[in-house]
Amino acid sequence: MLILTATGIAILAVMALALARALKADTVYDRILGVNMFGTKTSLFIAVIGFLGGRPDFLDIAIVYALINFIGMIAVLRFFEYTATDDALKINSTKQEQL
Amino acid sequence: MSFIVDYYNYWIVVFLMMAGFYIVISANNLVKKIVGLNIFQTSVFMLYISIGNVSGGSAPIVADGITRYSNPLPHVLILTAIVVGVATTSVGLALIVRIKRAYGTVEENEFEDKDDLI
Amino acid sequence: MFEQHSPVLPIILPLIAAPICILLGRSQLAWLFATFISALGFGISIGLMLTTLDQGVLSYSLGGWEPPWGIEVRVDAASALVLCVVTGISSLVLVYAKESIAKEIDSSQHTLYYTAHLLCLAGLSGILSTGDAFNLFVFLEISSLATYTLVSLASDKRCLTAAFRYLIMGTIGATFILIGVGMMYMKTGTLNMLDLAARISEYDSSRTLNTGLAFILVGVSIKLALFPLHMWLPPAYTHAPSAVSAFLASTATKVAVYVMVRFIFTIYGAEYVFHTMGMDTILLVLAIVAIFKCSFMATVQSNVKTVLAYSSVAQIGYMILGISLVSTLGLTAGLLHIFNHALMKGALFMAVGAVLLRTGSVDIKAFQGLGKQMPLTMAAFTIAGLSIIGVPLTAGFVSKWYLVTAALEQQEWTVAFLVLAGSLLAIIYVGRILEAAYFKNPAEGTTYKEAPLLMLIPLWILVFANIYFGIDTSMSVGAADTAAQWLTQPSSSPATALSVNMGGATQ
Amino acid sequence: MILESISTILLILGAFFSLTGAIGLFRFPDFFTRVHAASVTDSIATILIIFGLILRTDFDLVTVKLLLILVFLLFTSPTASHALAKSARHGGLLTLPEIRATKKEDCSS
Amino acid sequence: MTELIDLVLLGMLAITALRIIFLKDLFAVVMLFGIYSFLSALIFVNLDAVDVAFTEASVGAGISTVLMLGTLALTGRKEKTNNHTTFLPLLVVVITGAALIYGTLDMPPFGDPDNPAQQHVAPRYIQDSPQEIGLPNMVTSVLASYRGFDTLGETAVVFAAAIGVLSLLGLPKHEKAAIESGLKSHLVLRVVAKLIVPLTLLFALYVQFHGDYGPGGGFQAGVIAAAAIILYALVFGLPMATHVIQPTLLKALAAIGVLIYAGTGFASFFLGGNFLDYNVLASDPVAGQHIGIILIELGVGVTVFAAMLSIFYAFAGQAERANIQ
Repeated sequence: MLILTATGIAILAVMALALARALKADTVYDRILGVNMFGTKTSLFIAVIGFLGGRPDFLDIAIVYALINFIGMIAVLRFFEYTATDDALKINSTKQEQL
Repeated sequence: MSFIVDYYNYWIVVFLMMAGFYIVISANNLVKKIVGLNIFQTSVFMLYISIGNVSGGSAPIVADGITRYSNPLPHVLILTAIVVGVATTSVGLALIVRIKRAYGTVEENEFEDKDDLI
Repeated sequence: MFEQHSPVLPIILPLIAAPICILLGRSQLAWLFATFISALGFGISIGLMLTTLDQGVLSYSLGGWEPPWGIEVRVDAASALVLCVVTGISSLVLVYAKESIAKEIDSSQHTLYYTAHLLCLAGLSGILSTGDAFNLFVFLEISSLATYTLVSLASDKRCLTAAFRYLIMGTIGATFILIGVGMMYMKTGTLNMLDLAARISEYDSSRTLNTGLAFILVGVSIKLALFPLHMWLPPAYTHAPSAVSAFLASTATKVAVYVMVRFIFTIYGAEYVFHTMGMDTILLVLAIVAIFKCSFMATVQSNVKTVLAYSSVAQIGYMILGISLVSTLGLTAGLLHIFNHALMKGALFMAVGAVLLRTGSVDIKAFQGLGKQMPLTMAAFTIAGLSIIGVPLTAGFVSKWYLVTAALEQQEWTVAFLVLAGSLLAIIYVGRILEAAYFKNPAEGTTYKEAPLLMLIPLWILVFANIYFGIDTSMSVGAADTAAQWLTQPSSSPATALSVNMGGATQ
Repeated sequence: MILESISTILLILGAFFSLTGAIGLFRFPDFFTRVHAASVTDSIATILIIFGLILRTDFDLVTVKLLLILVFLLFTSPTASHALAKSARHGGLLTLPEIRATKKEDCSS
Repeated sequence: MTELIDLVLLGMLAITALRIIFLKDLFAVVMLFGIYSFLSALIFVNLDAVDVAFTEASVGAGISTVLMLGTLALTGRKEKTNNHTTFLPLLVVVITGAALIYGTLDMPPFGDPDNPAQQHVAPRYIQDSPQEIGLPNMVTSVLASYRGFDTLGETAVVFAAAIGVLSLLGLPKHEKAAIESGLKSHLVLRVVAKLIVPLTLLFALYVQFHGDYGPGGGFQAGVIAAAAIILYALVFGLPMATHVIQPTLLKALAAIGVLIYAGTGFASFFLGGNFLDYNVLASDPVAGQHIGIILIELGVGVTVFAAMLSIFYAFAGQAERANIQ
């Protein structure tokens, strides 16, 4: 039980970090990366709290999370096919200036 | 102290609702308004689910060895409300697409200048 | 065998007819079918009203689950009265719509128009007959979503922004109602209206219940376009297709007024709302400001549809005024005005739609000289306009009369005076249009034909109704009076349970 | 008992890898290295944690569902990372060494 | 533990909401909204509302986000800085918030089993529904039977939304000779998608029919099935998807779903019960309930699948058209 709690807290911490990345990202790709990591960790977290609450039969929700996260990612990528990616060039040049 | 333990959930939910409400009424961009509307509604859903929660309870699906279940009624109501929410969102977004095509902008102040929106 | 199910039929008939319309595909068929269903609903509603007045409140438990566990459909005199208005206007508008939308809506979307109209009708009927607070929210949203669609069907691009604004405001209103219902549920543990009433009366005053009521009232006020929250209404009614304006102006806001009455009188009880919370003064002030501000706005518009839209907001002020007088007579006046205003606004918007069809414009300039060119349409417009002003022998006079009497009964001399003064403004805004129609010459070389018969018939039916209910008031006043009595003294309403399981079939 | 201790070890390792990945999200210098840190640890942490949980089940439907989640995540997460990195590359985002190189070219020219 | 997780998640939600207020990049706003939706679904799981979490995750984070992204592709990414005064909205929000806080001060404590909400109507659902309806999932029992009329309304709402979107945007024309679309260059993605799509459809079927026993039901299943086709359309392009499931078929399906639901209600008319009374559908009431619930869940599933997918088609069709020009 204790170890499950510890794992849960660790995953929650990772979620918080991923969220921080998504909230405060310097490139849009970083933001997507944070969101993606957040999504996968969320489905793990649901699996863990299923065990913590003693009702592990609700894992269906974790599956839905994984699935929806994937679809969301693809939709985001499709979005980038449409809109110009001048972000990347801008980021390259700001990075250049920093160096 | 028990006062805070009793109510913290409601207070944060109220804060979230108001954040969403603020976005709806202050945002200039129509898409952002819709996002705000969604945040507002989702937070109201949380209020309902908080009402139905029973501490020490379990999800309202019968299982062996569980004696206390959370209240299923708010869950049912919110299932319906979520569907209503997504229906409104999709119609709103469709309107935005048409507005963009007709006016060339989705910024509220821009087409209000252009057009005699009473 | 359908008699025992009659309370639920006005809701589910249009609800099931809407998808059938889509499957029918052809717009002619869809029109015939939708009109038939709507007329059927009207017939059932009249039957319901007669039964209710005769035998008392009809209750029908859906799924056979007794309330408060299941959802109850509950038809009393007030719901039956407004139900008759809604289904009746809907049938007339559908007849009218065929010619009207031919020009205003793209032909590929006619079937969608009829479907959305039926969905809206189903939603409105559901709001009127349900006895469950959350179920009311669901039907409110069905009708609202259909309404946004209907408004946005017009070919003018401004209908899009109008519909969007309506959508945002309407959804905020609905969400407020949802918050309010949640707070009521939190304190009482039930959603059935009667059960809520019983349990709320156990509390003297509760902060949560007060807040819940405040949110519900604000939410409903948005839906019914009470004065400071009315900004969505004028653009929506102006830019919607004429048939839609006629339908919405005479039904949607009325239903919202009904919802407000329901929450105030049935659920919370007049005592709680008016004495404990002191809502009557707020409503009274807002109603009077609405009457004057919006009547004034109506006098300065050049678009006739906008004039009528502002006039609607002002007329809603009269209804709220009746409610806020806190008396049976006041409530009677309010309900009566719901009925009468539907007749006149429906007729006015239909007449304007006919003008739009022929002249292609609804600017006040387009009306110049129409008195001679479209005599039937303009005669109808004139009579309905006189009714709005409140000239004797029209329906409008009756409701104004009752309002003034109710105000005098409460010794509210100023209110009575203000009601009369508001009518003066109505004379101005109606008069301007009539002046253009009868005393100005048409622009040179323009001749317009009279409106098609299919539009004139429903228009004139409404006009005759305006005159009929202005002379023979026994039916409308009788129903409104019974409804008001049942609402203010819930114990006086006889109840009949219409349930198969309980063996209580009425026959 | 043995199963449980193995499960404990797996869960601890999984949690550890998740945390390292999350830290890598902040500490690495450019986007491509960050993707690398995130996606690799994501996969290994998922495998470890799911297997840690599987050892705690009674090997019934729950186990199957857990395996399904594992399959799902193992397919989708690396794919998404791959597609993301590819998009970034396609969009013109450069790695740090490349930026340095172009910088040098700029200076020399 | 529940309270602790609740608090942490609520904190994350608050930060996300605040960030959304100030962000001008709408693309980021929509992504953060996806996170917001995910987080609230987590809260629902944590507060035992598994069915709600299921729906919120698939609808809020899935469908809504995809539709919002589709809209952004057509309307542009950046919110322009506005010169509106922010004072008035702030005032309105503060007053509303203050009213709500005032309302909370009299509320029953969070999570207390003696709250009025837990006392009056709910105990019957919890204690008697497993016998009266015969299903372990009380949410399904209440949703489909006790409050089946609400759910009929909900189905009508979805149908109305589909009608609204179709009238506004129209369905994409079914063209075989389509332009290049889809994520052509992502080979790995295309292979994985081919694996995932059938798996997801299978999962949707499971959710549809397992909803009586676990979290899930017609609504969730419809959304997941639609999500599978949406994934297909995203990866392989809209024309491929419309080739598999034609838009006109979807329109008919959306109508048929509502008819299945309402038809079940009418069936109980003719068998002598009240509208939506499933007891009369079979000789044994519990068996009747079961038949009724399966039928109406099917109706819900069909309508939701068709409506969600046709809404997506309408948006994607617009995006595709904009892309050609």
